[in-house]
Amino acid sequence: MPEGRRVEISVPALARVEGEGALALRIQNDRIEHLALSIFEPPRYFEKLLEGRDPQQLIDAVARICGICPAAYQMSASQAIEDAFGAEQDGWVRAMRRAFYCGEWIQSHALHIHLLAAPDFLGYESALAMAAEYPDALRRGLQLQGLGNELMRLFGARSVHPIGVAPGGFHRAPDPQAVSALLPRLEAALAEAEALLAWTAALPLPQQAQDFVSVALRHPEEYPLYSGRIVSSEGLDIAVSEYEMHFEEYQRPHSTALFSRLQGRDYLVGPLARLNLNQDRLPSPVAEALARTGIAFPSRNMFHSIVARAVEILLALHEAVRLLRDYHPPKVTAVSLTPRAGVGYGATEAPRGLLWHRYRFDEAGRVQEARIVPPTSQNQARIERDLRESLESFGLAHDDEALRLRAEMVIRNYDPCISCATHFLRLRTERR
Amino acid sequence: MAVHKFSSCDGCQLALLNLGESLLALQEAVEIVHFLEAGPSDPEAPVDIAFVEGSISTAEEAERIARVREHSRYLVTIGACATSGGLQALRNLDRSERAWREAIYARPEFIDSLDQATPVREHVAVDLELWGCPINGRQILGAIASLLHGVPPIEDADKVCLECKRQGRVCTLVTRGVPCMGPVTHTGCGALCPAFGRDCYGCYGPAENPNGDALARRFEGLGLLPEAIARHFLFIHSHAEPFRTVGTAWRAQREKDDA
Amino acid sequence: MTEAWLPREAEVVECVAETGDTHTLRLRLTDPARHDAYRFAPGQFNMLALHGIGEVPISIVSDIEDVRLFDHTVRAVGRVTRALVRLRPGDRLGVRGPFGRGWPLAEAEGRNLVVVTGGLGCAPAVSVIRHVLRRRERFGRLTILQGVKHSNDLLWRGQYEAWAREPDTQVLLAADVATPDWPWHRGLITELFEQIEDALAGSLAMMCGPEPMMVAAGRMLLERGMAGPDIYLSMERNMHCGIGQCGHCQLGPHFVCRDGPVFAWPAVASLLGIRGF
Amino acid sequence: MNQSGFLPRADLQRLIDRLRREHADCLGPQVRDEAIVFASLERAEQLPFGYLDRQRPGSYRLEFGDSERAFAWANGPQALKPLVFEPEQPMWHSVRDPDGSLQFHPVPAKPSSLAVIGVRACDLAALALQDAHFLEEPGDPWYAARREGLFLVAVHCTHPAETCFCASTGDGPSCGAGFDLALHELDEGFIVEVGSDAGQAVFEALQTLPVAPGQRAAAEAQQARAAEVQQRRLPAPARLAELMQAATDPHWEEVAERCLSCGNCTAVCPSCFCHRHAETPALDPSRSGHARVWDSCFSAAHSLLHGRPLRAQTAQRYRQWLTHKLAGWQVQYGRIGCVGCGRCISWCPVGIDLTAEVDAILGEVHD
Ligand SMILES: Cc1cc2nc3c(=O)[nH]c(=O)nc-3n(C[C@H](O)[C@H](O)[C@H](O)COP(=O)(O)OP(=O)(O)OC[C@H]3O[C@@H](n4cnc5c(N)ncnc54)[C@H](O)[C@@H]3O)c2cc1C
Ligand code: SF4
Ligand code: SF4
Ligand code: SF4
Repeated sequence: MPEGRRVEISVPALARVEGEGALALRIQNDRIEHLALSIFEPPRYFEKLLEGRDPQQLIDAVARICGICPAAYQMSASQAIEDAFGAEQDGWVRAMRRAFYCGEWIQSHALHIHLLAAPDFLGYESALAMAAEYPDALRRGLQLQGLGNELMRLFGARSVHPIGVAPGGFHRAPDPQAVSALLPRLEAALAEAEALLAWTAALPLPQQAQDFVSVALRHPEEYPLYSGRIVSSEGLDIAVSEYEMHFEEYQRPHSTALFSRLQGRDYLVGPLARLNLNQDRLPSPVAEALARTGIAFPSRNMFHSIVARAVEILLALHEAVRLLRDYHPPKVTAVSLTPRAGVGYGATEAPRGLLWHRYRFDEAGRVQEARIVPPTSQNQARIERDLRESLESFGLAHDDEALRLRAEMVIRNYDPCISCATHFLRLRTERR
Repeated sequence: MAVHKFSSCDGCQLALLNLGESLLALQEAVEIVHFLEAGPSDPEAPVDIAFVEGSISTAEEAERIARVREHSRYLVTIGACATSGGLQALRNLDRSERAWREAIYARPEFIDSLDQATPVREHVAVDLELWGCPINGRQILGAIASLLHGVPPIEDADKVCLECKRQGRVCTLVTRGVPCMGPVTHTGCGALCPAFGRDCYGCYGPAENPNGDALARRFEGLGLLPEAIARHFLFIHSHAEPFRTVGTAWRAQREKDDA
Repeated sequence: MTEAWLPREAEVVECVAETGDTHTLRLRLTDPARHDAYRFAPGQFNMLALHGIGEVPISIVSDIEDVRLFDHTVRAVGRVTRALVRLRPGDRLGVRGPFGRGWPLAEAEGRNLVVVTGGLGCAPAVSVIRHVLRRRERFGRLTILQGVKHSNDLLWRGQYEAWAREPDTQVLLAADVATPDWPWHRGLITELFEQIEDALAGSLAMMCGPEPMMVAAGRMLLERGMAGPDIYLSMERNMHCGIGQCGHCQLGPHFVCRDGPVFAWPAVASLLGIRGF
Repeated sequence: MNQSGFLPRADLQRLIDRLRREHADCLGPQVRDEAIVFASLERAEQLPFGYLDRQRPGSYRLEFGDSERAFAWANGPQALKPLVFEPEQPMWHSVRDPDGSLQFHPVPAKPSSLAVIGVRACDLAALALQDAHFLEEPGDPWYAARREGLFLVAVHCTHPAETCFCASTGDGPSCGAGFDLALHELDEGFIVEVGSDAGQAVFEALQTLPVAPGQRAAAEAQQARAAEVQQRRLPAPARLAELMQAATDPHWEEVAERCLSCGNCTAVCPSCFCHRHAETPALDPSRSGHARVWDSCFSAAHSLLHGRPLRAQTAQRYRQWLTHKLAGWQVQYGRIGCVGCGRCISWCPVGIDLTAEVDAILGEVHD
C-alpha cells in the first residue's frame, strides 16, 4: 500500500457573497490529482428577494449583500437604475459618488492589508498577535481604515450599510464644516499611505510568476473606480452592457458559488488586475510613489496584490482630497428620476474587483429581475488555478501544515471577502 | 469571548473590526478566543460571552448553533440576521426557498439549504439580543462594558422617534409626508436616516409596543398603495412578528384588491 | 443648589444574608464628617449607585439612633439589585439621600398601631416595627398583619415569631397557599382583620406591599372604623432621581419620591388599584 | 405700559449685531430641513422672510409667499426646551481606583450666554413652567446655568397656526412677561418693548424712534385678530382637573388604536421634563459616566416596576400623559402643563389632537 494522505482544507466562510468553504486537495505521486475550492454558501437568494422592490429599497437591500463593500453594491445598483431610467450622471453627484467610493477602498484595503494579509507574510497567527511586534504599522493601518470609514460616513452616516444614497444621488450633501474638518486629515494621511506603500513593497513576499488574464474597468481619464468600459489584458474592450456576451457563469458540484469564465478561461479581477491594466491612469504623485518601490507593473506575481492595494489606498486618498478640496454643497443632491420599464446595467470596481449588475424594471420602476456578479465568484476559478500552480512550485513534499499555510496565504491574497480570507479549520491530505 | 458567523453579510462583525484603537483596548479587556475575521480560531472553546452573527439557514448551521450554546455562558445575538432572520428571511413568507433556488442555480440539487432562514432564538436560548442592521460599535462596546461589570446592559427598546427628537431632527414624516418607519422601529442607530433627511426603513427591527396598524393606516393616508405598505414592513425584519403581521395583512389586502 | 444628585462614596461594612436572594448591607459613608451628619427617618430611602451599573431606590431599615451604620435590605430582582447582593465587606458604592417622607411617627406616639404588609417581606414596614419595639413605652398596642401568596415566601419567619412574643403585640399571618407546618391562617390577609383585638377607631395604620392588597386592606380598616387620614401607605414607583426631577415616579399629582413614599390614604385612595396609573 | 420704541425694518441688523457682541451666540429662526428652527443668526436676511407655516394635525408645511415679514408664522418643531434642558447631559463620572475606592466627580455646569430672537408667547410660558420645575430646590444646576445665560427677544404672534390654542390657555398670542425685549412686527418695522433691566440696556443702545399712534393701533389690532382666528381650545382648568376621575373612560382605548406611543408629543412639548438616568460604562472598567437623557412617559422603561412596565399598554401611557399634563400639573405647579402651542398636534406622526381627545373624554362641545 503506498503511503497516502489527503489534504482537505475547509474554509469557514467563503462564498459568492458569504459562506462556508473547503479546499479539497489530493496528492498522488507528488502530483496534485484533485484540487477543488468548494464554497458552501448558505444561499441568501438576493436576486429573488429584490424582485418587486423600488429603487430606494433596491439600494438599501443590495448593501446588505456584503458588509465590507456595501458602497460598491449601492454604486453599481445606482448606475443600473439610472441606466434603465435614462438619466446620465455628471457633475456633483458623480464626483461625490467617487469620493464616497474612495472611502470604501481605503477602509477595505487597509483592513485587508493589516488585519488579514500582513500576518501571513510576517508569520503571525493574526493581526492581534502581530500587535506586540508591529504596533506602529498596525496603528497606522487602523487609522487609515478609520479614516476611510469616516469618509463614508460623510455621505452615508455609517460605513456599513450606509443610508445616504438616494436613487439619482444622495439624500443629503455633506455638511461643509464636516468636509473641511476631514480634509486636512485626508491630506495628512497621504504621507502615511506612501509609507504604507513602501512598507508593503518591503514585505518578504513570495516570488512567483504566473500567467493570467486581468480584467478591469478602464476609463478615458481616470483610474477606474466608478465607471468605464470592461477591458482585459488579452485585448477585450466592451461596454458594460455586453458583459453577458463574453463572460459566462457556471456551477460546479463542489461549490454553491458560481464560477465565471471569459471565453472559456479563468481570469483575475481586483487590485492587481486594475493596476496592471490602468497604471497609466495613476495621478503622477501616486505613480511616482509606486516607481520608488522598484516593483514593475504590470506584474505577474499574484502576491503583488498587497502592493496594489497600498497603491490604491494612496490613490483613493489623492482622489478624495482632489474631489473635496473646493467643496460646495449643491442645491440639488439627487437628479429626479422618471421610472420607466426597461433594463439597466451597472458596473463599478469594488475593492475586490469588478462588480456587475443588471436589472429589469417594470413601468413603475420596480425590479422585475436581477442579476449580480460579484468579484469573488469571478476570481474563484482563478484561485483554484493559482493554488495548483503555487503549491506545485512551493513543493508538494512540504508537510501538511506548511501546505495548509501556503494554501491559505494564496487564497487570502485574493481577499475573496473578509471572512473568506481568514483561516481554514481542517486539513486532510491524502497521499498515494 | 468568541464571535461566530452564520448566514450574514459580515457587517455586524465589522462593528468590532471598525473600532480602531478601541479594538486594541478591547483586546486588553477581554480574551478573544474565536473570531475568524480577526484571526483567532477556536470555535469549540468554552467562553463567557459568545456573539453570534447571522441567521440559521442550513442544517449544518442548526447543529453548529447548538454547539455554540453549549460552550457559551452568555450568548448574545448581533444584528438583524441573528435576531430576526434578517433580509434573507423574506423567503420564509411564502416558503419560496425551493422556487428561488431553482431560479438562481442551474443545479439546485447541489445546494444545501433549509426552507427558512430563522433567528437564533428559534434554535437555542439567547441571553441578549442586539438589534440593528448592522449593529454599531457603541452597542457592542456598551454590552461588553456592562457584562464586564457582571450585569446585562439596559435594554432600550424605545422608538427611533425619541432619539430623532433628542438629536434635534425635523420629522420627515410630518414635513414631507414620507413613510417613516421610525415610530415603530427599535432605537439604537442614533436616528441616522432622519438626520439625512430621509425616512427610516426599519433596519433596527420592531420597537417595544409598536402600533404598526396605525402607522400603516397613516401610510395609506399619505398615498401609499397596499403593496407598498406591505413592502415597508416586509423588508429587513420581515420575520419579526409585529412587522410580519402588519405586512402580510396589507399584502393580503392587495391580493384581495387584485382579485 | 444642593448637590442632591451626586452620590457620595460609602463602604460596605457588613453583609447579612437574610435568604438566598435577600441581603442586608450595612454601610458607612467614607467621609467621616458626612457620616456623622447623616440622619434619616424610618420610611425614607436612599439611592444606591453601583459604579458602571446604575442606581436604585432602597429603603433604610436601620434604627435612627444607630449612628454607627445604616442598613439596606435588598432583594435581588433585576440588574442593579442582583449586583447589590453580590457586594462584600470592603466594597464601595455611591449613596444619595435620605429622600422622601417617612412614616408619621410623631403622630403615632401614644396610639395603637396596625402594621399591614404584604408580599415578600417589606423593608419600610420592618423598619417601623423595629422602631416601635425599641421604644415600646411611647406607643400603644401593636398589631402586625402580613400576608403572603405561599408560606415559603415569608421572609424573617423567626422574626415574626419573636415579635409575637413581645408584650402588647399581636402578629397575624396569612398565606394563600401553605405547607403543612404553617401554624397561621390559610387564606387572604383581609380575613385576618376580624381577629384584630383592638378597636380600630383612633388607631393608626401603616401599610406597604402590593397595591391591590393595600386597597383591600385600606377598605377593611375604613369599614372597621378607622379614619382615612389615620391610614398611611408606602408606595413604589420607578425612580431615577429621587428628588422630584426626573418624572418617573408620578402618581396622579404626586411625586412618590418627594411627596411620599409614605402617603395618607385620602391623598392616593382614588388612584389606587387602577391598572397602569 | 412698558417702555417702547420703533425700529425700522432695515435696522434689525443693529439689534442682531448688538446681541452677538454681548453674547457667545445669538440664535434666530431660520429655514432648515423644511421647517423653521433656531440656528445661529448673523445677518437679518437669514430670518425666514416671506415664509408661512401651514400646520395641521400630523403635518407641517412651509410656504413661501410675498410677505415682507420675517415672523409671519407660528412656531417650529422645538421651543426653547433643548436650549435649557439638554437632550443629553452628563451628570457625573465615577472612577474606581485600584484599591477599590470610588470617586464621584460632578460634571460642572458651564456658564452660558445665549441670545434668542423670535421667541413666542407660548415658548415663554413654557419656559416659566420649566423654571418652576427645574429651579425648585434642590434644582438642576445645568438647567440653571443655561437659563441664567439666556437673553430673550420675543415676538408677539400675528399668524397663529391652525393647531394653536394659546388664547384658550391664556398664554398667548401676545407675550406678557418673561422676555428681555419683545417685538411687534409691522410691515415697516418693529415696535420694541422692554421687559427687563438687561433688555433696557439693549433698548437704549438701539436708539429707537417714537412709536406712532397708528403703529400702536395696528399692533393691537393684529394681536386681537391673532387671538380670534384660533380654532382650537382647551376647557377651563377646573374642568380639565376632572380628567383625573376619568381614569376608566373607554375613550383611552379608542385613542390607543391610533396612538403610536412614539413619544413625539412629549419630545416637542416645551413643558415636558421627564428624563432618565443612564449609566454609561466605559470599556475600561475603572471608569463610568452617568447622564440624564430625555425620556418619555410613552416608553416602557418610564414605568418599569419590578422589571415590568406598570404602563404596558398605550392607553395607560396616553392617559398618564394627558392626566399629568392637564390635571396633575395643576396641583404640582398651580396651573395646567399645556401652553397651547399645538406642537404635539402638528408633530404627532398620526395627527392625534389632544384638544379633541379631551373634549371626547369630558363630553365637551364647542360651538
Ligand atoms: C421608595 C422605594 C423603596 C424601595 N425599597 C426597597 C428595599 O428596601 N429593598 C428592595 O429590595 N427593593 C426596594 N425597592 C425596589 C427596588 O428599588 C427595585 O427592586 C429596583 O429598583 C429594581 O432594580 P433592578 O435594576 O434590580 O431591576 P430591573 O427590573 O432590572 O430594573 C431596571 C430598572 O428599572 C427601574 N426599576 C425597576 N423596578 C423599580 C422599582 N421598584 N422602583 C424604581 N425603579 C425601578 C430601575 O430604574 C432599574 O434600574 C424600593 C423601591 C422604591 C421606589
Ligand atoms: S422623522 Fe421618523 S423617526 Fe423622526 S420623529 Fe419623524 S416619524 Fe419619528
Ligand atoms: S433610522 Fe431606521 S433605517 Fe435608518 S439606520 Fe436608523 S433604524 Fe436603520
Ligand atoms: S401639550 Fe401640546 S399644545 Fe400643550 S404645550 Fe405641550 S406640545 Fe404644546
